[in-house]
Amino acid sequence: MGALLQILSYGVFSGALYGLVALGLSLVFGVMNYLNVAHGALIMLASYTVLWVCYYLHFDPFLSLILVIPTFFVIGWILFMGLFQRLLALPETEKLKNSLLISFGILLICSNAATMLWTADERAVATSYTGKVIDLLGVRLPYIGLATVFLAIIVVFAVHLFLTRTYFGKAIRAVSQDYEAASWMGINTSRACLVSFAIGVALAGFPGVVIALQTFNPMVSFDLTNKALIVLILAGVGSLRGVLFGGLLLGVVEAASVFLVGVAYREVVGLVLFVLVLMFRPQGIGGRKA
Amino acid sequence: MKSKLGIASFVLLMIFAPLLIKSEYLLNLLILICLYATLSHSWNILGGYCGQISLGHATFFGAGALTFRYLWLGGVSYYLALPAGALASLILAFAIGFPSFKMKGHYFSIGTLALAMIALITVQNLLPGVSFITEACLKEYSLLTIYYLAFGVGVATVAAVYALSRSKLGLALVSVREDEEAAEAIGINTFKYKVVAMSISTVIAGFAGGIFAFYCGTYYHYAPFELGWSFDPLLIAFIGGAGTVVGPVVGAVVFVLLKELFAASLGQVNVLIFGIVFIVTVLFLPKGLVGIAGIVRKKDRSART
Amino acid sequence: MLEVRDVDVTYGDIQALWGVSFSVRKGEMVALVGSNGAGKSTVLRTLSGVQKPRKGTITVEGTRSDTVDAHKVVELGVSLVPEGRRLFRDMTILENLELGGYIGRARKVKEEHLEWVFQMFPVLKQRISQLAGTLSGGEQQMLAIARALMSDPKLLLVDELSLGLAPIIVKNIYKTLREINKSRNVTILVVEQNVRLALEVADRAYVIENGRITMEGAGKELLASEAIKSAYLAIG
Amino acid sequence: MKQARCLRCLLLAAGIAIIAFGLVASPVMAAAPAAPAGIKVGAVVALTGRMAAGGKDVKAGYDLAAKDINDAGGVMVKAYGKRLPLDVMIVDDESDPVKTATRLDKLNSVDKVVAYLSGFSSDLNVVGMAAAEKNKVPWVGVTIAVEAPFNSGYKWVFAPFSMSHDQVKAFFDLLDSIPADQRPKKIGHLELNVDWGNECGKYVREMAKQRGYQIVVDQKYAPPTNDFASAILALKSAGADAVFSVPAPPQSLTIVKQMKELNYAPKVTCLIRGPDLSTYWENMGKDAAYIISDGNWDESMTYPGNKKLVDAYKAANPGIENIGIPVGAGYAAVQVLANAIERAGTLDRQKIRDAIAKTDMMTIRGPIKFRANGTAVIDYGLRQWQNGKNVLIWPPNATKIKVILAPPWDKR
Repeated sequence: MGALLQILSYGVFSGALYGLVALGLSLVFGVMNYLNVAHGALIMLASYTVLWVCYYLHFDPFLSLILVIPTFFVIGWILFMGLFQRLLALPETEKLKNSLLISFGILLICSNAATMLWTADERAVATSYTGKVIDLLGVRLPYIGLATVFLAIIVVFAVHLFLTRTYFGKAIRAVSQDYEAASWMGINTSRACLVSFAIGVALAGFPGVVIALQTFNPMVSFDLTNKALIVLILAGVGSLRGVLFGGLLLGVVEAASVFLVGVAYREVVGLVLFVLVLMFRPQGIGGRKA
Repeated sequence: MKSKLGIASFVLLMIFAPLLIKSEYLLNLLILICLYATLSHSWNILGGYCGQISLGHATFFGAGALTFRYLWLGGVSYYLALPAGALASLILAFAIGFPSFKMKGHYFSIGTLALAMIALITVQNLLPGVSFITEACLKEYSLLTIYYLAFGVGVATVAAVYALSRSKLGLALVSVREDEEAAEAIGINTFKYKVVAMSISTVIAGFAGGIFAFYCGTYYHYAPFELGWSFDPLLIAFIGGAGTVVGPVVGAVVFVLLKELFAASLGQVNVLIFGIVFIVTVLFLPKGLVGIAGIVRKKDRSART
Repeated sequence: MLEVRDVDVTYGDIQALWGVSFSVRKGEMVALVGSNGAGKSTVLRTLSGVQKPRKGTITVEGTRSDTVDAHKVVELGVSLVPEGRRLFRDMTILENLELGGYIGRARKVKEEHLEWVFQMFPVLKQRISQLAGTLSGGEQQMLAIARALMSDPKLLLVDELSLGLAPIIVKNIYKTLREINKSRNVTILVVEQNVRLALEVADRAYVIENGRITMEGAGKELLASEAIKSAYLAIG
Repeated sequence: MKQARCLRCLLLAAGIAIIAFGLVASPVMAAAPAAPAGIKVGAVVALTGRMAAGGKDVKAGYDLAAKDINDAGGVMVKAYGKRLPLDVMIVDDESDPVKTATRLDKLNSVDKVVAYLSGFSSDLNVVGMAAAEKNKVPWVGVTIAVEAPFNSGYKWVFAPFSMSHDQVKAFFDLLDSIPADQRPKKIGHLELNVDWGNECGKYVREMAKQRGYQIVVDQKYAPPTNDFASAILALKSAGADAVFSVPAPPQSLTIVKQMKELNYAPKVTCLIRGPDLSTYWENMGKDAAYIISDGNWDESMTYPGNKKLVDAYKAANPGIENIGIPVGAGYAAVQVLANAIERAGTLDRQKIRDAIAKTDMMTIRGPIKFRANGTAVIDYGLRQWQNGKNVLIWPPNATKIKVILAPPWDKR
């Protein structure tokens, strides 16, 4: 029983991370129907940035977010202006396909550039609280895992508040539902897309910190994008609260699968779940039918 | 008539090429060009013509390689093992490929990617070891044989795609690509055509996989299942021109030669350059490099009239 | 108030409007009528800024509106009630209204405007936090009008509001529009397929056929004309 | 028709380009001089891509060895009656096995090398070995840890490197050397499900039986695994006090982190891959302490010439604290090859191959002899992270430092 709870608790921690990983992707996909598969690469770059800030400025990794988030907001801004803006006018399917292809190119470039700049060596940020735990009735909960869960809840909640409580957030949602009607409201739609893309990229900073505290290398980009896609589908496209749910579901299912299929096929369980959902409930487990 | 002559002379030229160049290294490059052109065309039929962007072609490539390998190392002749690999690939398509059409549009893309990853992990788990070329098979191994096989399969593939592009079937595939709902509305059984495209595509991928397994003396069993074998044909098709007969061939030539030229002098930068070339192509050359020729010709024609 | 001069609009190779010119004076309620596909909605899309004319000019109170982005047109005081309502279905009534009053100057008077539209459409107030997608057709149309009014427009463009609604509801909505026109001095341009209805309420009307304005006159006058009767009113 | 014309033009252009490329390249091949200016040795090494870090180390080892040999006048080749310099040609394969094969073929057919040196990592080296066998070029390789290729009848491949058997044996020798009252008796084995991991697993089970250790946990895991909670809980509840595994580098971090989180501290933790990287301590902080890992070669080894190599490397790469294992291993491989060529007295590939097979010499990483299958009889070292330094603790004839048993986490 204790072992089961212990293992599931790790599932919750990685699930919260998966939720964070998918958040930016989901926002961008929901608002402008861009499938930004480069998101995993951006998270990987964020991890290196965290590493830098920690190494050179001796910041705590979580504190480094005050630099990392704005940096990635700017990166997102530049990427959108340079590459993605010109896709806005395309019809839906073209838009999706081209965004997928372009971001795929970015994924390749980023992971190879990172290998060039920092080698393929494994990296991690060591802190005084790495490995420290709270013992709760025999179940040991690592600080970093708990911090991940809190971070996920706070960030998802904050994004949710931003989208539902501010004028600009509502404008972004309006754009995601009806691009043209939004412009009739006086909303500068391309600007709303620009800002939400930049926010989506900035959100890569949060999982970036968690990954930096665990372990990473340039090739994690692909893995992270995969996880993000799985969560995106589990959550239901564009559902931000669903992202947290989908992430946790994936994390717990992966952890529990150890009992069912053994460690070797752990990753397969999540993927099979993903394919089944894609085939039978493409709107997501929680999503409504369009 | 003239064009037939041109193609015939090209084929003859390529048949005698190994005698002319007499370099194992260049023969290697030619084999790679044929291999990539074949694989890329396999992707092109499904992705370029039918509009179903598969990110899971490695699965079918791998299935072909795996089957070929087992038969060939088990003593079956390569010319029997090669079609057997293609058949295995087709069977796999029936098992997992067609159900994946339940997923539409981008769901199909990411769904096939997931399937490819499942296949990769499964093969890694079941066959963690290396597939060694045996001494007996090594005797049968000759670059020249492989070249003619690869070239033959490549020419057959291009010919098949050419025939397809001019057939009713090709038209139906394009209509599925352009607007699936509209195609359905005018009575095209889109599922049927997608299945046909997938079948042809996987058979060709299986052949390509067999050639890889023949060509690569020794490798890890999972090597042909690696995701690169899904991404490379897509990159090649888009750079050359997806949905065209010539595009993947041009793409493969550019892909292999550029990589060869850059790899020596530029190292890792060559992958960056490739990524940038790819993005630029997607953004500005929706028809790929072949599109440039098209634009030039169009301008040419309008200037004349 | 609104001056449309010699406007051509094309979609790709297809020309939809040919030298369209008309004007709406301050405080008027003007109807643009015509059959399906005559180009009515194209006129409104062009006026709202999402479609750019290939030729010609559009001015709102002396300011060119055809050269600015769609979202800037709203700031010139032009607001659209689009065909098919185009509500933000997954957002609440209140949020839809807030988005209607998105532009800077409208945000300052949000409360006052909310009170005004709720007074006009009390049913909206009762369902303030209900999702727009769950409303009935008539309620959705009311919400669409209310949303357009939230930006405090000088000119309200109304596209095909009768589509898919029961006649009695349409009549009531037109009555409300007329009131808005009179009491708040909002200039209104309605585009309508239901020619009789439109001509009955409007001060003046234009008839559009195959992308060209073919007739104009006072609403009552046109209603009486033989050409209109035979073409649109199916009498005789 | 139009398309057909386009097709024809492009195909023709492609064909001509390829042929032209061939014609340009062919004079290069024809220009092989009768009396060689140097001894051409080829290596295809991953200098870019995911294996690049290790590949650069291998290359550094080759380059330093060639420089030392050439500074001393080169290799004496009796057939020409003079010393010839060693010309090590290194080509990148982008960590892509297909390119490994093609570029080795190029080194063979265009450059006419007399022998191959290996690249980096088992994945790429197995491909290289088949190419060597096919082209009948002697292959001397390092950074290959699987024995299986050597048991498939290949005649041209030799690895002066220690493999799964040596690694497991060293682990048990190390355990045997611990005083009986402190010696771990219960072994936990986490088997990475790749060929190398499987081979190690086989030896772990065999040797544990022979030497009287009990295996209390024996679990397989796949290369992408990133959560070891269930395995560690199993180890903990079974009371395993020594752990052996050959994880991938990311896993070598995750396993130890989760051990700490789950408060499991076996006396001996031996993770053959991952902790040997110089970044391990940076990544883990003091949690890396007591972890035992690969010591195939170490800077502190006292064999002749090793200090010279270490000094030369440090002079060329100032600021580097830990030198990667492939540097030393690569250096030794060139030593073996040069020695064999000298004994062969000719540049004939067959004769060089036979000379390699008869190798019995001292290198910077100790004495080396080859078995009939091409694997080496060689000392295998283990290292342990002690006070922020990765120090050699095995074999006892190469180091004086002893293994330290890990205390529980709360006593660190």
